[in-house]
Amino acid sequence: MVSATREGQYSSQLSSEELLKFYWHMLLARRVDERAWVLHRQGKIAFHVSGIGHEALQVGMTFAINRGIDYAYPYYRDLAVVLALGVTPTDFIISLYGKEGEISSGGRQMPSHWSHRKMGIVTQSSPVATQVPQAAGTAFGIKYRIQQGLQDPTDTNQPRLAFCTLGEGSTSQGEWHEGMNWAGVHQLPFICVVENNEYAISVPYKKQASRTVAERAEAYGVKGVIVDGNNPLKMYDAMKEAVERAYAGEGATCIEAKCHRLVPHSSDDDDRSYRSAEELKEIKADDPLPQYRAYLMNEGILTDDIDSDYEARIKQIVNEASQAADAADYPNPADHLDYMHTFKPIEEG
Amino acid sequence: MVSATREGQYSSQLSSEELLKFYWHMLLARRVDERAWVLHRQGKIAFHVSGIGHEALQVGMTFAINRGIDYAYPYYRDLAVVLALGVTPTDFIISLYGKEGEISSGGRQMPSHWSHRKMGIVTQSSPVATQVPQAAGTAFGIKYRIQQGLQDPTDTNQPRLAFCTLGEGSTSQGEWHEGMNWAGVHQLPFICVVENNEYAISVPYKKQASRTVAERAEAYGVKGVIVDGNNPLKMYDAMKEAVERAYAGEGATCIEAKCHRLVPHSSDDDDRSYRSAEELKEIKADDPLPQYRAYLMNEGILTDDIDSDYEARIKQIVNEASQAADAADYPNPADHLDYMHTFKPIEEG
Amino acid sequence: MTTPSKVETKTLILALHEAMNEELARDKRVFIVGEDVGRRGGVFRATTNLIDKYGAQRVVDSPLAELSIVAIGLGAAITDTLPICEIQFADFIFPAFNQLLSEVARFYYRSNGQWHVPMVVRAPYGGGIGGGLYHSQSIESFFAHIPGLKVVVPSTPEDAKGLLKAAVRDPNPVLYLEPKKGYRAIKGIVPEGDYITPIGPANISRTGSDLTVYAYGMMAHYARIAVERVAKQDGIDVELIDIRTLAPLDKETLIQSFKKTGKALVVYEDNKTMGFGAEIAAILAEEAFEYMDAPIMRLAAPDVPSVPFSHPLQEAFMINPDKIAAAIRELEAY
Amino acid sequence: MTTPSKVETKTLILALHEAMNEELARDKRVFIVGEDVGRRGGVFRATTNLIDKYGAQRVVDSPLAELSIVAIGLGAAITDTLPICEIQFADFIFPAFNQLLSEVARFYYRSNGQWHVPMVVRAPYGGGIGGGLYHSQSIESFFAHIPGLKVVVPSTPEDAKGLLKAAVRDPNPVLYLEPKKGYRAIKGIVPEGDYITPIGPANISRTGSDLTVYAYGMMAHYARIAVERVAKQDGIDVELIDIRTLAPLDKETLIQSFKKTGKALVVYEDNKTMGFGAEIAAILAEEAFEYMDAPIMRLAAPDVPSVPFSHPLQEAFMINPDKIAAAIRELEAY
Ligand SMILES: Cc1ncc(C[n+]2csc(CCOP(=O)(O)OP(=O)(O)O)c2C)c(N)n1
Ligand SMILES: Cc1ncc(C[n+]2csc(CCOP(=O)(O)OP(=O)(O)O)c2C)c(N)n1
Ligand SMILES: [Mg+2]
Ligand SMILES: [Mg+2]
Repeated sequence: MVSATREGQYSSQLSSEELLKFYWHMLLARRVDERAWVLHRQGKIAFHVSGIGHEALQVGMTFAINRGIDYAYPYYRDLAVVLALGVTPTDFIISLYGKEGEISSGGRQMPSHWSHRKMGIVTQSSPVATQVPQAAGTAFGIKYRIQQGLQDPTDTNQPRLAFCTLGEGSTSQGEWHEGMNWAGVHQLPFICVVENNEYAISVPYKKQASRTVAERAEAYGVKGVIVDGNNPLKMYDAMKEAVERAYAGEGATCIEAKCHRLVPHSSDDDDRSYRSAEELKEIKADDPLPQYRAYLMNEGILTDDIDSDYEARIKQIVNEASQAADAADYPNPADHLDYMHTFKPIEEG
Repeated sequence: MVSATREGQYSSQLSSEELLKFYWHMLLARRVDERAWVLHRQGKIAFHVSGIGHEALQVGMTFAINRGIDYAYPYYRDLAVVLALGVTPTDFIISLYGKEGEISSGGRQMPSHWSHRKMGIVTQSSPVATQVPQAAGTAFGIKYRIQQGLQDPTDTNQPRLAFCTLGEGSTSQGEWHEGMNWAGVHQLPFICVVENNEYAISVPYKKQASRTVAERAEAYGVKGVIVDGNNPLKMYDAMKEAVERAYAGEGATCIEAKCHRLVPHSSDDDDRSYRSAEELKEIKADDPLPQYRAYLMNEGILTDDIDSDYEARIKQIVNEASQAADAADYPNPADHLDYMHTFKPIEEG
Repeated sequence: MTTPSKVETKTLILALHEAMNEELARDKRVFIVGEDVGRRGGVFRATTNLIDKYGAQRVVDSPLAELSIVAIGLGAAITDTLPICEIQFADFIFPAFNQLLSEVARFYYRSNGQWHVPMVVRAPYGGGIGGGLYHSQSIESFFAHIPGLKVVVPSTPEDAKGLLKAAVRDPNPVLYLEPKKGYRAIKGIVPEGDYITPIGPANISRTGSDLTVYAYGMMAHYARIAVERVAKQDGIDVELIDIRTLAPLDKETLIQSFKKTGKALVVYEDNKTMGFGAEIAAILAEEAFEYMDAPIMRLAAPDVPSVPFSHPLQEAFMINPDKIAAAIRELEAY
Repeated sequence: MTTPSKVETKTLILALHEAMNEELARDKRVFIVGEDVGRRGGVFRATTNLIDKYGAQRVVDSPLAELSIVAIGLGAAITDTLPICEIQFADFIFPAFNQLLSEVARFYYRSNGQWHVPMVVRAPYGGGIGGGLYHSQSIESFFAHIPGLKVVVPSTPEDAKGLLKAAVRDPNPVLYLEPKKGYRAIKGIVPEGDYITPIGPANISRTGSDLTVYAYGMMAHYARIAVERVAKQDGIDVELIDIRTLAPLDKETLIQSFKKTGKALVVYEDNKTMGFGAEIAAILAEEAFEYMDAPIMRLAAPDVPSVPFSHPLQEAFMINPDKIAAAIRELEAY
């Protein structure tokens, strides 16, 4: 079944199963995220930075790449991205606790500082925007390897692009400028997704910049696109197009995905100090999850039964993840001295 | 006398005397600069970074501001700017030698690292583009002072704008991005002049960026203008317009002034290793100085007599400057320990 | 300098807020610029309500870009305004490193005294708050190596207020580092009204004769706990120097104390190698060799990037009063 | 590691060129990126002609933007390429400070060993070439304080080649600092063909018994001149340690020598306060106290921003063989 609204778009080729998978992933991310808030209220964890409101664009974009192969530089709000790449809810909740087996950093980093080499997820830090020129560098590396005959460009088991995400506020950093400039000058297989939720913590976009992100992207020779980030299919389409361009060696794309941060910046924040009750009400009414649910119901793809089934299964997954994390041990204190340098020599080229 | 080509332009209001003053300053800068090369060939100085080829735009822009009052952040190639602001040829040649009385830094800095507080010239360093956000900050300070009633906006004895210059290659730095962004967000009384000579040392513009500087400026909400930097009057007009905008509180302007670097990057460079003989010949044929001379002759403003007189007077000035510098002492070695902190308290506000 | 009228117990962060509030009221040239300093009042609430009192022009929410926060402050400072730049976490000061090192610190020197820079850069620093690798760092040693910057680290609310006022009124650039773990944990008497704690002199927090402990910031606070404990439990009489100003350093006071006790323990929460304690040790070993009665001991963090997030790892990394007390006992026994 | 076949006298910069040329030839994954490294061959000519031999894809003229030179290198390094990033002057590395400190140095640690970063950042550093405040700086102490970076400084052409090859083949990030004053001034024997000088071990340049001089880079070169002079003129028998690798530091060798001589002179051309010599002094004062026969002496630059341009000011600022010899005599006389 193909929706009329998707005619001529990449998502028009998605099967019902795939559309449901998007829904599953949006719902999963939402419920896992909500659990994190609960754990925080219970005093079990000290910190959570949430992706609630960003799920549609995150799921849409992730399913457009060669998942687990292409390089991903996701930022802290990208819970739905990493879940779609293969991080498990248990992995995530363990990271909230900083417990033994924490996958990204062995508990060294705060939660939501992703890294998972096997899934192509490159290690992230906190200083915003540092990942932009790095991801451009990774794209440069890919292009270099292809040029040098070190990689077959048609081999789909090799990474063929690098993408990164960041918030719109973070585009004020010089790092963004320099990364975008390289991408434009070298026409790199690089995609920069800017999740524009209109706020950098408390500071609204108009205090951050005076043009759209997409306009600024164009000025680097990077294709700039503005997308309704509340619609996973529009996001998928935009991302797919960017992916095809990257694979074809046609250059870089910057997608400005408009969305809402439906929650405070993090568990340390109180957004009522800087957003009016009215504004908060308005954005809550524009939540992408019920909208996509309604769309699927309308299309006859999703039914109440399926939805209840998903909710039940996800609840169980989240409960089990939570229990597993509760039961896990803390790491050995001496672990923080490990992994300063690698002693494994570089393999012969 | 008003040239038809200047109709409706600010420069149409310039008198013949003023047009000749432009010529004087272009010629003066050229001859002083040429003397520096001679001193270098003679082994009297170790280093010179030259403005030859940039004089037209530099003189044009400088005469458009409130000279000596407005804040100037000139870069190393701006010999004609600082001469027009009141730095003397002797001052400059003393700085080539690093001798006693060096005005910018007491001999601490390499030549062409300008500073002269009385002339509104803010101290410059070598890392390129650092001056851009600083000049934006100075413009921010001006705006702040006016808003707070600390300064009367109509008082022409107070600085009412800050301008900076830099090369086009230097716009790749994150510093440029951040400075331009502030200028756009806060609509600052700020002007950024990019002297686009198409090369950053040996690297051509196409390896630096893939859009014009002016286009990139627009993306910050800063007015972007491209000007023929070989024409001092066009440059004057563009700058005058930017100055009026700044004074009127209408926001920031970025002027991309196209020009040629008619000499190697500096006395340490050899441009023949990266520019073809043909290209070097071509740009030499497009020297702004003879072109402006021809224009003035054509307009009947300049005569051979005046020209010879100028040449003779300038020759004498340059000779005297050179002799004064030759005769000057070197500074006291212990001087390098001075001026680490000021002990003069801030005056009451 | 007026004499303060009465005294009150306050947290470190309240003392900072009070200093900024009073300085904004005192001089229209003073303004604050940084991320979320306005409506949000700063992520640690150091600037709470100041925007309501002084307006959005004087309490400026900046774009998310540290390099320009510092450069805007620098550029504005030369127009006879008095900027206080806030870096949200000290960990995020590094994009501005070039502006601080190459520019802010050098305007005065490189212009041979023509351009001075009266600005303050505030930054919450230090570990122990579950901030992981990038919300915990001690950054002082990089900046103490930059001639031209003053570097100040208070450890009591009284000093916090007095030193911040001194920094605002200093005609030179001052990096003002705030031990954020102590924002609410450190309480003390704060004189009301206007007073200055001079930048420069170290503070002899406790006089003693057996050995000298050198510390600053949160470690000075922990050291106060530890020295009282060893005095009571072990009868060890420790002299405690709260360095307070790292640059320019009060070498005189540091050396004087060492000449008396002959034993030095330098405590810092930064990585050991090339942390600020290295300089203190080097000064003593060079200028007070003849008074040395024991190795100059450094108690500092291991040489791994920064404080890990996971609680047991964090605790293993961090210095605390127990570790300080143990080191004192070890040194005393030498 | 093959044994080199024959030896030749070359300048330091030729040795560096040779190392890069051979590494480019050896492994297609090696590429060079930096400002003017292509047609121009680098402003110091370290990469001359390499673009002709290996093409513009492997010798990449970058935009004028250091932050991204480093970040592009970092991002590329994880794709199994081996970038050599050139920073034109060490003075211009600071825009990339955040990438080096927060990113390059931490990828491996913060990912718990998942992502390693095999990259080299080369930077010419140091004074005495008329470069003024911004073409003369010694930057090593900032980076020696960053856990996760290796920091290497050769002082002979042989080491220059061997250490650069080692750096290219090291699976960890290496900051490779080149004493530019010595590019052409330092000449020496350079084994031909492939060899490695291991990163880590310090080099005992001269054995001696009266006192130990610690130095690196240009100062190691000057110290070699000075120690020969005092040996001949004053009969002082100096042990000279060329540190070569600042991080990880070969503490063993440093301490061993001190235990033998009991007197240490640490020479560095950086500002004295918090320069790298502070760490060496602190180590000796902490770990070899019982062997101390004299103050640990530091001979370093004054605490002003950097080397001034004007010749007499520059000479007053810089350390040279005369000043080292004088310091040796003073310490010996203690
Ligand atoms: C260099 C740096 N400065 C400051 C911060 C603190 N900080 C963390 S997130 C954030 C706001 C980010 O806003 P935006 O980029 O719009 O992303 P969003 O959180 O809205 O998704 C700030 C200021 C940081 N992490 N890094
Ligand atoms: C941060 C920094 N990196 C590198 C340099 C070395 N450098 C000096 S001038 C220059 C080229 C500048 O080119 P451009 O901005 O186009 O100005 P132009 O010299 O052509 O006028 C370079 C690379 C520097 N001064 N600062
Ligand atoms: Mg945002
Ligand atoms: Mg140029």
